[in-house]
Amino acid sequence: MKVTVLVFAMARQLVGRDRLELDLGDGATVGDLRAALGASHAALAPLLRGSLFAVDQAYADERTPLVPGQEVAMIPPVSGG
Amino acid sequence: MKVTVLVFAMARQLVGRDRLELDLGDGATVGDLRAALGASHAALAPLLRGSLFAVDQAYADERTPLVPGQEVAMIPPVSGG
Amino acid sequence: MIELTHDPIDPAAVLGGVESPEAGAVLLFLGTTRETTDGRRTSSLDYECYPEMARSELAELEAEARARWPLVHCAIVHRLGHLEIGEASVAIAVSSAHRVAAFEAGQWLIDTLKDRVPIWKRENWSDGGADWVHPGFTRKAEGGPRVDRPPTGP
Amino acid sequence: MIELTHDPIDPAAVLGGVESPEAGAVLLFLGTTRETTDGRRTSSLDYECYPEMARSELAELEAEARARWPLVHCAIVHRLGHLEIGEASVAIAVSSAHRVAAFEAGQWLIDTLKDRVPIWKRENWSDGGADWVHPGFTRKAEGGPRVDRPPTGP
Repeated sequence: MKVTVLVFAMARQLVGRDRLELDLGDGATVGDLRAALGASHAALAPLLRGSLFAVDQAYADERTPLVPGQEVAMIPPVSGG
Repeated sequence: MKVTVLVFAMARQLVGRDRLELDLGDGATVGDLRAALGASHAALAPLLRGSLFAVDQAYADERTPLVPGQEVAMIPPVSGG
Repeated sequence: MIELTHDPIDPAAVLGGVESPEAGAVLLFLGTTRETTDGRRTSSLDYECYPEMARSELAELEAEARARWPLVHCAIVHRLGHLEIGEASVAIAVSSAHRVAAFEAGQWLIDTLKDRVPIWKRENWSDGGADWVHPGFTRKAEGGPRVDRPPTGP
Repeated sequence: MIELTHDPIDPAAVLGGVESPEAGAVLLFLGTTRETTDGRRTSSLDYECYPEMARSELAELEAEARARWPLVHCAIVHRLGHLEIGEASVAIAVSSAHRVAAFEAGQWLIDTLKDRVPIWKRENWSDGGADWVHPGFTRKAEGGPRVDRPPTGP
């Protein structure tokens, strides 16, 4: 299934785009997406380790299931304020 | 020796003036002044118990000695802010 | 910066006085006059002080705060005289490189000011009457002063 | 009240939004852009966010603060885009009947905002170059990203 990953800040700079498309197996979770993203975009790997993911604009955990067409955001450590 | 006592807020209201003159024995301290003030102005007695005194614009303790002509301030519990 | 004033406090001016390119955090605290105290309505307040000592105690507070926290700037302004409801009676502003110092210093300054600086307020009640506020001490609506507990000694 | 804005923050307007006759305490915190970070000079900053989620997380912060403290009003404004040194990146204002709630809520709001809300800043250095700030993560002045410690596993 295809999912869209929104990327921000250094992650956006590293991949040169603000969104990525990934093709994951059926029943994939956030944890599977994390692994697939590190494999397909090695430059993101160090930043990925400290990043969270958001599904439906809310923080998700590694077991959160994804659905086809889902929009997921990679949230590297935040620095607002 | 004569000393002047500045009074504020409820104390000023109770005595109807903003300063009082007291005649104390030589070598009198702040503690002696407190006792004399309660004796000469009974209406102040309850408020005196929770009040501090200031000599030369700084909080003094009961043993602080006074000199003739000294100006002392009676500081009832403060409520600034 | 220390100020005792009979004029309304301008929060923007107090803030402007502590801004700095060295500061990452600016904290402003305003004490404002509330309409209701313990269920009773206040129509206005009056503040008076022992001017020379209030000024020196406020300066001492600023000096102590600067010794305890790495502040860039510190401003304490206290209003005197007659205040309507909603007006600010005190403004404390501090700036620092990091926010923890600003929060700690701001809270210490207002706590210590309320504990130590010879300034007093009088609540003018909507239902008539007025009471000087002396914490730990209450005054009957009519008549003379009394303490919370009956006096037990000289 | 929640706001994400590309315009300069007007602290007086934020303050005005939380004033109330029910409030005895008003607290305003401003996060401002510092000229020096760890000894290196910053010339300006850029902030970006994940807009929909930043807005919902900020609204959640306000709701949590109101559940934890008896606030009269609460305002959180975060600036986005390009900021010059000395400008405010964030303003948090709360009002409450008593000051302890205002201080506690203000500090909790900024601490939690910095921990949770998807907003990021980029430091544009005076000596050239720019770095997105990801706490716990550093990036070499030139070249790719690195972690503080060498990666030890997948």
